[in-house]
Amino acid sequence: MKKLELIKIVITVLLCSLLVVPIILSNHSWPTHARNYLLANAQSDTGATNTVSAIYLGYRAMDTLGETLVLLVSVTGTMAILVKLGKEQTDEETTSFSLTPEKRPTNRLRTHLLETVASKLGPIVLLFGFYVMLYGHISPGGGFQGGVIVASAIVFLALGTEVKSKLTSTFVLSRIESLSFLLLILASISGVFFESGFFGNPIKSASSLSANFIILLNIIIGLKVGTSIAVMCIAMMGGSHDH
Amino acid sequence: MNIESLFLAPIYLPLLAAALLVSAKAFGQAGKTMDSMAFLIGLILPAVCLALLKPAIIAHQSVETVIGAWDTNLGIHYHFDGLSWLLIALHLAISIPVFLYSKSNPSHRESFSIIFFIQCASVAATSLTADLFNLFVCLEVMGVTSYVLIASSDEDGSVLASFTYLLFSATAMVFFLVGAFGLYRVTGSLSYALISQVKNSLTGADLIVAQMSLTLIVVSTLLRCAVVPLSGWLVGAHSKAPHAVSALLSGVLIKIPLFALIRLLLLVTASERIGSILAWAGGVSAAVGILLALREVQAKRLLAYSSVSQIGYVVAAYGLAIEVGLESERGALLIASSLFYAFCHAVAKALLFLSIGTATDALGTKDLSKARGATASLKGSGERVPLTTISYCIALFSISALPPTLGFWGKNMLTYLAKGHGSAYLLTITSVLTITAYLKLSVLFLPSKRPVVVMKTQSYGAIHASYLVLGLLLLGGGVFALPFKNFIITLLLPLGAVEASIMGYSAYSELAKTFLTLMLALFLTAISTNRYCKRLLAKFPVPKARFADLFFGYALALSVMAFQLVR
Amino acid sequence: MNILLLSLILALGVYALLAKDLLHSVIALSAISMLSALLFTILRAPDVAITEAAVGAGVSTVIFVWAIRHTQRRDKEEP
Amino acid sequence: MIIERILIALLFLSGFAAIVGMRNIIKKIFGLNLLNASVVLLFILEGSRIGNQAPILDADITNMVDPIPQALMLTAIVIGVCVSALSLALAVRLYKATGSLDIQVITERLQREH
Repeated sequence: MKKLELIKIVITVLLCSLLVVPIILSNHSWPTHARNYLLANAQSDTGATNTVSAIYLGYRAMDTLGETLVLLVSVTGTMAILVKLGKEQTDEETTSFSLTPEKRPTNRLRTHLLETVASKLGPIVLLFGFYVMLYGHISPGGGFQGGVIVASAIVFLALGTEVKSKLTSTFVLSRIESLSFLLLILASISGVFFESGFFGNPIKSASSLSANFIILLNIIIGLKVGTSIAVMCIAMMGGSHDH
Repeated sequence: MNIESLFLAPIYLPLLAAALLVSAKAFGQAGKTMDSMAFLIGLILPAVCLALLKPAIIAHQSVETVIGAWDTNLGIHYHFDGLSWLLIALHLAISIPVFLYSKSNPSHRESFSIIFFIQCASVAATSLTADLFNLFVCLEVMGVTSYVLIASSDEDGSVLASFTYLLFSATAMVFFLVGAFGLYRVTGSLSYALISQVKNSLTGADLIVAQMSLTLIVVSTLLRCAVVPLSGWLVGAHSKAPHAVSALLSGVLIKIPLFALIRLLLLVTASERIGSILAWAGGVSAAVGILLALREVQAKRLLAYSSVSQIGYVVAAYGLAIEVGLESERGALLIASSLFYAFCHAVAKALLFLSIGTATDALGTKDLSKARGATASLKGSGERVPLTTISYCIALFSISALPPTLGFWGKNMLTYLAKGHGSAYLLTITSVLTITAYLKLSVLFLPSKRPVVVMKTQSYGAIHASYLVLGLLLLGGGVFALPFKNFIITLLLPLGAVEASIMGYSAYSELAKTFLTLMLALFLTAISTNRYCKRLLAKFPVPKARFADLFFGYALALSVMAFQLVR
Repeated sequence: MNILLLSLILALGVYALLAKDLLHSVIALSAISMLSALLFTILRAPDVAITEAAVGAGVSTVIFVWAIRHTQRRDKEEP
Repeated sequence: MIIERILIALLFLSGFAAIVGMRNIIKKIFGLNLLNASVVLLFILEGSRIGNQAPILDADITNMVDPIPQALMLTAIVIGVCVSALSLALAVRLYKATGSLDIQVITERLQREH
């Protein structure tokens, strides 16, 4: 029985590799016309010098919306499971982290060093996160990456004890998250009323800053991603810091 | 409002509803009013938009648009035509009653509705998209919402089902990405139209790479449709999920990817080979599914197996249509009957899941060997009009293809058109066995001598509203079946289908055939409930699906498809 | 250079799958993400590098560690 | 050139083999992560063959790499991480329900309940 299972697994992997490996090894030259088009037109079309941002939030913004939805749904699902787990067990034991079973609360594992460094580092990382978020259209980075950095900054603040910040309360975070999600949907729909269609740029000619829509989307997505990941991570670290 | 904004409404309006619910939840404002507002925005308004679009699609208007109004090929193309209209209409027809039903369950709070609306948007996007990578994203959104909804049940089994489905389909989606890589590499594009332009001029090694990439994409998408041998995940997932979710998943979500795939299939070379495989796969799914359903003793698992069997009908007709080509008269009729039957099955299966779910909840058991007297239990739990039993009967008639319901027309037209192909025999056998299987399920509603145990009392207002919508669709559809069918054929014309009518089809001979089928099924039921026969049946080994078997089926499907395409 | 990085990634990947201690596997996966980020920088993909470093090495490690903390650290074969 | 692709193919296959063959569900999720990582590496590696400059439009840019795969992979990375986060949460719930990470043991214990 065990042998049969093994043979089945080997056949499965072999058959799949027969199909996948030729595609991976294919030697056809990589197409260039998309690159050439972007080289010539990306800046005039979208106003962004970072062509990846131009695609990510311009030409293919619909994919980005889908990705944000996946994030939202998986965070919601994970949080629902976390809540269910929290109901089942109230006292936390850290048996799994130490090889010999110990019984002490999780927060005792945090040392003074960690707390001090985290709370000092938090604001700086937060600033850096916003930089990455706001300058996504001209330099590498963007809403999503900035958002994740912001999330890590919030986690730092939550770890540290020196600074008591409202930012680490899941209550505030989930409000920011929900508002930015609403804003994202409204921003994507707004084009419908300005005759540029769904996900069209509604403020194309309104301002001198040509990348305005991309900057706007970057900020909204950054806030959305940052807060939702922060909420999840804080919940995973064992409880929110509600004051 | 131009036409683009109108047909994209089923995507962005549910998203708006979801966003409103998220905000309401965060600000502590969630409640009945918010729910009804979200219902209006997310489900009713899109339906209104579809109604407004009806003149355009009857005039065969098909619109290709780039999201964000970029005048270049780099943007994401969305394609609107009769097919996408029908798919979105099908989804709305099921999701409106399902949403009503879900409100009867107190454990479905805001997060359930939020995920539900996001799923609505993803279904609409999947049926509209004409871009490979966007299809990937849409399928992922659809998948993630399904995993979460399945796991939202309180049973622990649902978590395992959700986990299995997640791991299987997430792996397949990585294969999809490899396929997208291959196609982008050899064609330099991601939109269907451009891919097909370039692909027709490919030769040699490039063509093989393109065909293999296509295989990966097609099989990974078919996984969501649960065609045998890719169906191992379905039974657990659909039987353990909450009833409303089961209805939605079994009714709609296994069919949308199939029809979304048609745009891609029509564009590529040698699609008739894929068609012939699909025709056979459909027949086999139908037979295997119903055989497994026959020996199942749990109500919802039986329904889930029957879903595998019924999707087989849809896939068989779909595959045959592609094999003979949609330009031919027979192909056009076949694809229309495939879609028509998808509609019949969606409504009937949704109604079955809802009514059986309510009945088993009232009984407190799902075991068909013990559970009896559901009608009395339902009455005990506060149902004044026995609408659950009545709607179960309507759904039973429809899925067994008995007049005067929608299913009678749907299934008979489909088997009539499939005649001549080998899988048609499998389909005919399946229709006899389907009746037997559902007769076995009907014992739930037989009167019981034991005293009625009331599990819990609840109000049946929302539940009855959902029954009424679905039941009326089945009965009304049965009365207006022929105009409905002609309407579908008209809508599918821009796909390349010709104007066609059914030749030599008479309802009287079908009635006679149905009578024969019914008699045969009753006979089989009489035999199979015999003591000796039961003992004999119990000796057959139960197929025990292990995790690795899922992937074995996947690898098998991949290699068969690749062999056919590359040869 | 690319080949060196890729072989390191492959070696770490195999180690992550075979290690008996799941926490070691998580560290190996985190290292894979960092090495991929390095490789992406070399391959002129700074955006992907930032994302991989932040998401792959950061967030996913947190989630993995959380999951292991709530389950068991050893990958033991059960009879 | 070809060695790089072979290495990526090996990474892909080892991830896939882990998903199919490993019994520990967390190891399966590790496999899924590797699978995702290999596809991301593949896209970026092949997309960078046609140029030698980062895709940021400075004044002197003439020969940049293809930005399309990069933008696609941003989406793919995030989706991959989201899916693995969800699957880990499910795995934790399975562990709490059955006390095991072995897929066969979990299946048996959950079936026994019925």
